[in-house]
Amino acid sequence: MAAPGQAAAPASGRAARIGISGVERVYASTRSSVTALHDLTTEVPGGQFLSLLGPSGCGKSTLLRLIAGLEHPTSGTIEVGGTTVTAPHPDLGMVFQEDLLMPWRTVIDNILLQADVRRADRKAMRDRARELLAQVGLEACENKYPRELSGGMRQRVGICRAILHDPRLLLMDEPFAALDAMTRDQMAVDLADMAAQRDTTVVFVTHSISEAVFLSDRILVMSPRPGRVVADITVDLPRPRGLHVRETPRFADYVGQVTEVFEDLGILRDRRPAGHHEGTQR
Amino acid sequence: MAAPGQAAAPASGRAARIGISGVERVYASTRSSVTALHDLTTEVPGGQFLSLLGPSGCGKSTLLRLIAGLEHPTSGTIEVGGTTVTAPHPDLGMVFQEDLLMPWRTVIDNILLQADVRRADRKAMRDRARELLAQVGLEACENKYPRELSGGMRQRVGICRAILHDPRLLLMDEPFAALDAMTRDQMAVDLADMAAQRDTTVVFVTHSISEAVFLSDRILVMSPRPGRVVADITVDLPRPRGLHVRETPRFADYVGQVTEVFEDLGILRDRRPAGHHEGTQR
Amino acid sequence: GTAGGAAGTTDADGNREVRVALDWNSYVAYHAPLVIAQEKGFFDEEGITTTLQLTAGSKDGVLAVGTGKADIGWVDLSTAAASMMSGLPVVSVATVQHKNATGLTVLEDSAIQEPDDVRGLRIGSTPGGSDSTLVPAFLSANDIPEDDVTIVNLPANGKIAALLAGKVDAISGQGYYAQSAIADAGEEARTLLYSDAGADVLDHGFVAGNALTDGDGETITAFLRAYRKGLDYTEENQEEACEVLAAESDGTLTESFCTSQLSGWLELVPAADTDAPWGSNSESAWADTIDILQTYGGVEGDTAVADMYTNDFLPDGQ
Amino acid sequence: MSHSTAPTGRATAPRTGLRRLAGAPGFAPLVMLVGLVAVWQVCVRVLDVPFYLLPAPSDIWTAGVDNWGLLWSNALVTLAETLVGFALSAVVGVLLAVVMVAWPLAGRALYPVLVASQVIPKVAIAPLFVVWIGTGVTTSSLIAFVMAFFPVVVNATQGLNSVSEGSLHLMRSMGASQWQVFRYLRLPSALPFIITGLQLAIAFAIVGAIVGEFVGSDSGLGYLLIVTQGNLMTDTLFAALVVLTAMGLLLYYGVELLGRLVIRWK
Amino acid sequence: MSHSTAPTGRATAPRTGLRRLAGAPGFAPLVMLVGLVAVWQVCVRVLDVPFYLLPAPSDIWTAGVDNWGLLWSNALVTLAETLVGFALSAVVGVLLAVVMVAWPLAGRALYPVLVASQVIPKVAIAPLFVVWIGTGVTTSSLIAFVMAFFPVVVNATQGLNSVSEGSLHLMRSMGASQWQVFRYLRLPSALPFIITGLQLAIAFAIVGAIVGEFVGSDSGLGYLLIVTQGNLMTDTLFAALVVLTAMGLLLYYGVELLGRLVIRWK
Ligand SMILES: Nc1ncnc2c1ncn2[C@@H]1O[C@H](COP(=O)(O)OP(=O)(O)OP(=O)(O)O)[C@@H](O)[C@H]1O
Ligand SMILES: Nc1ncnc2c1ncn2[C@@H]1O[C@H](COP(=O)(O)OP(=O)(O)OP(=O)(O)O)[C@@H](O)[C@H]1O
Ligand SMILES: [Mg+2]
Ligand SMILES: [Mg+2]
Repeated sequence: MAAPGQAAAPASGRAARIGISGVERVYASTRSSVTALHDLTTEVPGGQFLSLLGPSGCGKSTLLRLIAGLEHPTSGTIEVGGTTVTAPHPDLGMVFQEDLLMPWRTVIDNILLQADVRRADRKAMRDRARELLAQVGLEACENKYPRELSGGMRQRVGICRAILHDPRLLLMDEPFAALDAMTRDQMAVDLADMAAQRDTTVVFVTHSISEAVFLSDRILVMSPRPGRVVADITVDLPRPRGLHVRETPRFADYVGQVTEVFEDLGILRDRRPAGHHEGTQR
Repeated sequence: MAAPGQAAAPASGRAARIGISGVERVYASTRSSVTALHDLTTEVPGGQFLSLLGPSGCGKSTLLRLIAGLEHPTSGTIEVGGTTVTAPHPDLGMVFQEDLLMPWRTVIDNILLQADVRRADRKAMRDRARELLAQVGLEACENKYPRELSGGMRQRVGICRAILHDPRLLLMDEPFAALDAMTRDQMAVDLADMAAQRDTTVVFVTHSISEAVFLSDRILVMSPRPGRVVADITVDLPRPRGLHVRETPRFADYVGQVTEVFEDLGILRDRRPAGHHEGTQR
Repeated sequence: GTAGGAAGTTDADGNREVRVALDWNSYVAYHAPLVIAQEKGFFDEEGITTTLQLTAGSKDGVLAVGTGKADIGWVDLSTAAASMMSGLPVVSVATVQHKNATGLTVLEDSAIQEPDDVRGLRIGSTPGGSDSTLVPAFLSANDIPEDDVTIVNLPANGKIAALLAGKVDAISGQGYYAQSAIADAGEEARTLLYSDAGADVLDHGFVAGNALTDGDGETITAFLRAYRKGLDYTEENQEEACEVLAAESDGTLTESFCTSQLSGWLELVPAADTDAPWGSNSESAWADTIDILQTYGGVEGDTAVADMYTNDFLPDGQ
Repeated sequence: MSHSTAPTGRATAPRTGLRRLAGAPGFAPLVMLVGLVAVWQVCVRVLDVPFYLLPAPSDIWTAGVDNWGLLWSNALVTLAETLVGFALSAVVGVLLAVVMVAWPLAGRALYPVLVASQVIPKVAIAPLFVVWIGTGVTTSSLIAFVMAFFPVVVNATQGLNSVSEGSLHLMRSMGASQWQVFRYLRLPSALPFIITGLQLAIAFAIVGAIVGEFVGSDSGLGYLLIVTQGNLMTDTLFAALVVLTAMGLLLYYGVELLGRLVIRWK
Repeated sequence: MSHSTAPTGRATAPRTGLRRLAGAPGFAPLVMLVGLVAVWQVCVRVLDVPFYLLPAPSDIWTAGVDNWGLLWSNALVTLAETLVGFALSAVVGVLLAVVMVAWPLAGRALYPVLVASQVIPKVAIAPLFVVWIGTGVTTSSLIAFVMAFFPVVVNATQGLNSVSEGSLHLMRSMGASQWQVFRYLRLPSALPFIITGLQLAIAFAIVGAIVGEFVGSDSGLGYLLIVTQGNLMTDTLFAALVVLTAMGLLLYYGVELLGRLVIRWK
């Protein structure tokens, strides 16, 4: 809690602005070195909902860890709320790609870990944790241990833990990957709601283009090896958005726009010269 | 290798038929007991591509583990190739929901674990493993350790490991969950190909309805608490299918059909009585 | 030759080979006569070749002889007596040290002058050792109730430090050893021997196994004769003896420590003019020892005293 | 879980009463014990092993019954010393591990001292103990502690370091202080390791207490061993060893049970 | 990884030469050592600690130099015994753990015997050793082995059982035999645990070798300790303890290094 970044963080209730300039991240080992991110520069205004899209291995999780202050850029700087990031932002909530639940804590205690670490009132927080659990459909699992849960259930617990304290900066790494379409939609609606109401800056990694369009104010599409931004698309759909927005032509437009960028990127390997899959050439 | 199930397995090259009858799976602990599956009966003909769809926690992974012989039903029986399952089928390939890579093995050695355990020719298998790695776009990662990979990369390694030995029975638990749309599409095409060519029975868990329709001969939709089958839909689209099939009206029909079943199931919690999300009521 | 032992074997020169078990795992001053007898060729003169085996203590030395791993043992005879009581097949063939060396050692300026003075004092003693058996025997012989003293159990190597540090008023153990050690630390001490205060038990001598006693008695006699020469030579040339012993010891024994102990020990070896022949086992000494062991040491067994020793092989005859 | 319902269990015939008995946790060690004792008794009798070397179990039994009061009162002393030394070693061992993981520099500086404390034979420095601490219960507990804390330190250190980088990221993302990382992540992760260390520690604490009693004491099983050894009361000596072993087993399984109670989530 | 680039490292001034030196792995223990020795020397001189209790480091140094040949040759004996006992304990310890994990029933039957082998003081049954095995190097190696194998067993058992249910499912889905599960999953998972066990084992093997030399031997550092103690060569005794400690540290860090070489994937 006594992290260097804390003192300088703005005390107001406004969501944090993120500034990324010339960021490079190289993973070096004795055998090889991988440039996960190369010369990345962008700015995320406070309160924006930003989605990161891009092929597997393009550096999305890496960028999230850099913004969180869990890793540091090899070169370049990252600012959150006007201060260079040296440690996690004091008002950060983060959903990791793996669930990272503590096997020795029950579901509710896993969520309350956030409260324990932040020395928040455990009793009030317990009520809120129960509320969140109900919201994600896990009210019956409060006292189970993680090993008794299915993959999607664990992921939902991880989401509850990340938002328990109403963070001003929310970083989410494929939070809905293990959820079915319906649950996913509902949670997306709730998340959009929450972000708008609480004035939270959200950086959201997903592999679903339509989810990205539905949720975001802005979408960054990244390309791999080394990771860089190949498209920066502002999604100008009115808010609040209901799921019906997905049936509008403008929504389809955005989806098409992003899909095109993806297709221009080329897919993960050269297509077979000629095959029976006529469709793949489209 | 000397598992009881082995001797009785049919020696021919035909894919294995799966028979599930009256299967119940209860997870009992001192504190509570959960009925993960209730009175499940169905039959999967040899060579069929079956997808399991259903909300998170409805017992999909449990069913896969039962078919694999990794767990045993509380009551009822499961047969594979005419024999009651007591141990994993000798020609099984399985992709787990978690990646389960061995941290002490490099990527290629993780794939070759399948060859090592099956005492297959390591040299020939190494060539095949390289081929598979190239097919999933990881040719450059052969000698990396799992901790150096992104989530999606790890998942792809897990897929290569499961299919290295051309299994006749392939069980896949959300294998593409951490992959981007493009990679996912391409791998789906490859998988459909493989299954058709090699006469493999596939049980495939996914959360993507369109992916299920695209890949499957048949789709089971499951409902939770306790898990049971609520819809059994045969997908009668011509094979081989290219990605273009997704633009056909029949495809959309099937997607609509499955979506409807899902909506009839009800979503994960009661809708809020009245809100600004007009869309959610649709 | 006899079966079951190497006692009858002879080496290239036609010498009989005798394996001698010693009572400690390094050379101590009282080993000097044996080493001198080797060095000066006294054994050769008798037609025997000796090899000295170090062991972890008298008990192990006796055990080595009893189990046929050695032919003759240089050991504390009271320890040997206890082993014989529990059935170990060895007998004593000579008592060398007639006066028991154990006693209460006090610093020179201590008030303790006679047995009665120990009332109310703290005595350091090592449990399990022969000194711990003698403490109650000594107290009883002098009509001192055991409750009148405080016995402080101390490890062997902690006793002297404890005495010097004033943690105890007296320590029970080998007198000449304690005196040398205390002298080494720059203090002076004196010893009240238990053997002078009514509690006497046997001390060092030789034991042999039945391989020798049953068929090769003359080897024992020859051995003892040679040892006697070594003892005499040592007595007259203490400096030289320690020089030889220290050299043999590979640097584990200093000459000065050897000399200071050797003179102390030699005082306990009987003068040449005693009535009985040199090396005699005395019936009464053995009976007293067994009595004390049974009364104060908890030793049990039914071996007859007469079966524990023999004077048949003494060099000077009867 | 799947293990307990493994195919072999299903394929075999239903378990008879005898089979169920054989599966009871105490059965195997009991059979082993009875077997060992029987073999021992027969060997001693048939090979005519001399009494002073190895008494027969029946002799030991008799001696044990005859000297029960002696054995019992001395066992209690050793037990108390062991428990004090063990408790100390648990607390100090875990604390040292925490310090060494939190400040690696301190760890590197301390390690040589810890290793030295292990390899230096306690018997060799007995005079120091005697003069500075005196003899008796305190010394025994202290030696028990010195012999027992090292496995706790080493295992606890491994446990505290066994956390994944991901979990550390999670804790740091919450703004956890180093202390909180310890409390909420490292310590719980280390618990199974600490339990293993404690299992070793309890065994070594007993050895330490005995050694301490060797060094200077007038009670305890170690004292009894020394005395009976010196007086060649071999049967009583072995009876004391049997009591010691029983105590060791009891304490060892006690710690294991404690571990199972503490680690409930598995 | 993120630790090495932690904010504190960035925020502080650039590291000077002195600071880099202070960070070198050998620096902290060296400072500690020099500090300890200095304090010791001063204390002994100022408090006038008697020589027979605790000689000053300078005296020990002199004795060490004077008796270097003696110390060196005896240290080699102890080293050899330790290494033999350690090697045995490593092999037997891991094998026992494997057996006990593969056949839990055998494990339950064996455990009491193993615990007994730990708590029974070797000194108490030394006569048995001496009579059956003889004195000298073999006995010492054997006692070293007995004292060292237990931590290997306990830690290896924990390691072999540390695999997740998921990984077991994976292995079984491939049709792995129990042996293959061991070879490809359990053993690699157990390696870090085994290394920890070996670190403890090497320390205890040294103690065991020394105890063995106490019981009956005419060479080795343990023998030297006993003899110098009896013959009041206190300075040489402490020199032997110093050599012993140095040997312990060397071996301990050797095992640690071995561990780092074997576990490359972290
Ligand atoms: N700890 C690490 N050590 C070495 N290389 C790493 C490490 N973490 C990530 N990388 C590499 O950095 C690149 C980006 O990884 P990252 O996890 O950010 O990808 P991602 O976009 O999140 O992919 P996915 O969608 O599959 O999760 C990859 O090539 C990966 O191999
Ligand atoms: N080992 C276990 N112990 C107790 N309960 C379990 C266990 N494994 C699964 N369950 C319960 O069984 C039910 C089904 O779990 P399962 O993992 O099969 O779901 P799933 O359909 O795969 O879900 P998801 O899509 O989230 O992966 C859940 O309610 C879960 O809590
Ligand atoms: Mg990622
Ligand atoms: Mg699942």
